[in-house]
Amino acid sequence: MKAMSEEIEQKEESLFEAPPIAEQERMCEAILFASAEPVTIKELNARMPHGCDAAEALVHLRKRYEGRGVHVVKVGDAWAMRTAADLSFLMQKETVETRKLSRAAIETLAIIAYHQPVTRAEIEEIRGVSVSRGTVDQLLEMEWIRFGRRKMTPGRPVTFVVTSEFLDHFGLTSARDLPGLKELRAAGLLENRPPPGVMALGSSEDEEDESLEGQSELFED
Amino acid sequence: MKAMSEEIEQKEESLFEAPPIAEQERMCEAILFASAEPVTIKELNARMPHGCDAAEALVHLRKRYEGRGVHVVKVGDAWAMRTAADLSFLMQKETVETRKLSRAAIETLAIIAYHQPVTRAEIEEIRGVSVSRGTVDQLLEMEWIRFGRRKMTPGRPVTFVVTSEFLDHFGLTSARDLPGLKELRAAGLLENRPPPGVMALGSSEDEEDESLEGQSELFED
Amino acid sequence: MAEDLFEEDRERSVAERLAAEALIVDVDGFEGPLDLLLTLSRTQKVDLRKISILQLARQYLEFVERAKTLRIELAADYLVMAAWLAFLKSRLLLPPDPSEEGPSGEELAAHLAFQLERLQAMRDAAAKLMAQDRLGRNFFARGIPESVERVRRVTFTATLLDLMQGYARLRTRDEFRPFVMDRESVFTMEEALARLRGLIGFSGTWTDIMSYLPTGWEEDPVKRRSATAATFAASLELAKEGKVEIRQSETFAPIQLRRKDEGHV
Repeated sequence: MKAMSEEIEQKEESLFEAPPIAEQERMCEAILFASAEPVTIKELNARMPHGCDAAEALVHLRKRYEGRGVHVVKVGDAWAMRTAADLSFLMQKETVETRKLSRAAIETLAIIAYHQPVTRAEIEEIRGVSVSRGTVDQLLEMEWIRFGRRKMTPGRPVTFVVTSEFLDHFGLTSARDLPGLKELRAAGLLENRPPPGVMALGSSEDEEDESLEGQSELFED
Repeated sequence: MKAMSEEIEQKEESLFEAPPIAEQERMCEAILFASAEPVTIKELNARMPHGCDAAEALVHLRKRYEGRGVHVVKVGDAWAMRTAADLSFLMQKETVETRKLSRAAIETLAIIAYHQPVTRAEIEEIRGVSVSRGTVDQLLEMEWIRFGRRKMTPGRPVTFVVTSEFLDHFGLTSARDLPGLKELRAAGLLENRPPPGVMALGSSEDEEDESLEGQSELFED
Repeated sequence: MAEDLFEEDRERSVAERLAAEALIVDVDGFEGPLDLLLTLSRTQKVDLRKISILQLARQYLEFVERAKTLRIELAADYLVMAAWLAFLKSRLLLPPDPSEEGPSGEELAAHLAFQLERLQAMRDAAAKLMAQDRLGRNFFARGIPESVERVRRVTFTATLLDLMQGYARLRTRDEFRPFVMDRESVFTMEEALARLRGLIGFSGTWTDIMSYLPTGWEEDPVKRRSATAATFAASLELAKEGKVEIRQSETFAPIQLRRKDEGHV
């Protein structure tokens, strides 16, 4: 208790002077270490005394953990500590059996990840088959996808995007790190090419909803 | 997957040769980090490749974390990692919620502002109901009111006045800047009175249900 | 494209034909016509970009025909695709008609090839994605997360408008009253009834009901009217209950009442 009230005093003092960067690094370390979920820079700064610069402290911390059994990783705009993947063989005990996803769910997930933001009609156009409600529900429930902005096309359809939980699960810093993304884009396979003429294929009746813009929004910034 | 099978190979090799101590340290680090419970030396040794010496690796690991934001600690006869005790203050998140003052508090505050210095009895007379201790305490705590001089009347009751924090918050130079009834009416703040004489005869049975609160609700919007 | 048609036909081995046949039995296993087309395309053993759409169309139509002979019900979208591929096939085989509107057979074929390639690419990407190092399988989060204690601090606020409205509300409260009926000069029937019930026991003889008005209600006309009406209504109520008898000799004559005894008829 005494330590805590001292700390509060320190916190107030630090309105005027931030703790040294080594101390800030320790603080980031403690916060990230304690949390199973990624923590955003914003939250780090909010929890650390005023005047701290979590972003800078993280640069140091990340370097410190390079090559260690535990790494500091970036997940979207948040940071987390994760065990090194090469030590997974030690972790059988910790392994959690993940629910097996159906082929349809895996494909739908991949399409959302690579094409986001993407509408249901676009997913159906790519798969050539209608997307069952259960598939989308399952992915939403797992918090691997969420609703994105509506598309500015007739009918203003909702779009799907992947979440930071998705990135965390697959060890990705951002959706730009998806495997093979560059090659796919270079090959034009992430384009939403409208079919020539009016002939529609399979279930793509509502293809007039689809526009060329928006497809690669996520990857542009 | 490839990494995993390599590791398995390494595991088999290590029947004959233990990994270097630095590697063992990494392993201990990852296991202690990911484990949901403190881990005994025996269990560490069982999970690490044959020939490893968890006890020795822990000595190194412990030293590495000295003075860091996270410590390697002994819990009973097992080992765990914990955030440094002096950083426990970081393990709380402060959320600030802004709420509107209750009507009782606003009315009490208004009376103090318009009639200061004013006694509790006077406030009660104007409001027509007794003023709860909590309301006054809340306003005192917010530092919007403070005790004024005692009144030179029998019992010498304390009075309340508004503070400079109050004036700051409401952007007033002095309490005299508060608009008067006439101005309030001119500003349309008093216009919502029911037209006189529209008494509904049949509906008067429940008049005793109507309290002061109920009545003034009519004028709110 | 038309020239290599027969060549392709010749190239199809018996094994491939058998493979195509085997597909028929497994029609439920396909995720739509595009998936089926992609599977059929594998028999061509070429890069998807070099695939012969014409050959693929023929394979597909053959598949549909077989399904028909085996009396397998195909979902509508498979049949729509069949119709479309038949159309595409005719477009590809016939020399282009310059007067015809719309996209050429080659354009349509190219788009179908693109769709197949894109679907295949997504499948490969999905496989790569699932093979990534994954949380809870290859790398792990903190096993004993320390709970972050939430300290909630509430700050209260109000605006000048709230303050002024609050004050205005108080200061104008007395100026008017909400819808409350003024009841000072009203004698209710319930009151009259209660009063009569108490008095009726002593009324063995005919008495003017006006003598039952409560004291203090006889002078003021407003009060008198209310009390009279209430007392009269109450006496009717008592007559209905069989407690009293009422009589009036003529219109506007005094109304009299007396207790109804068991003996009276």
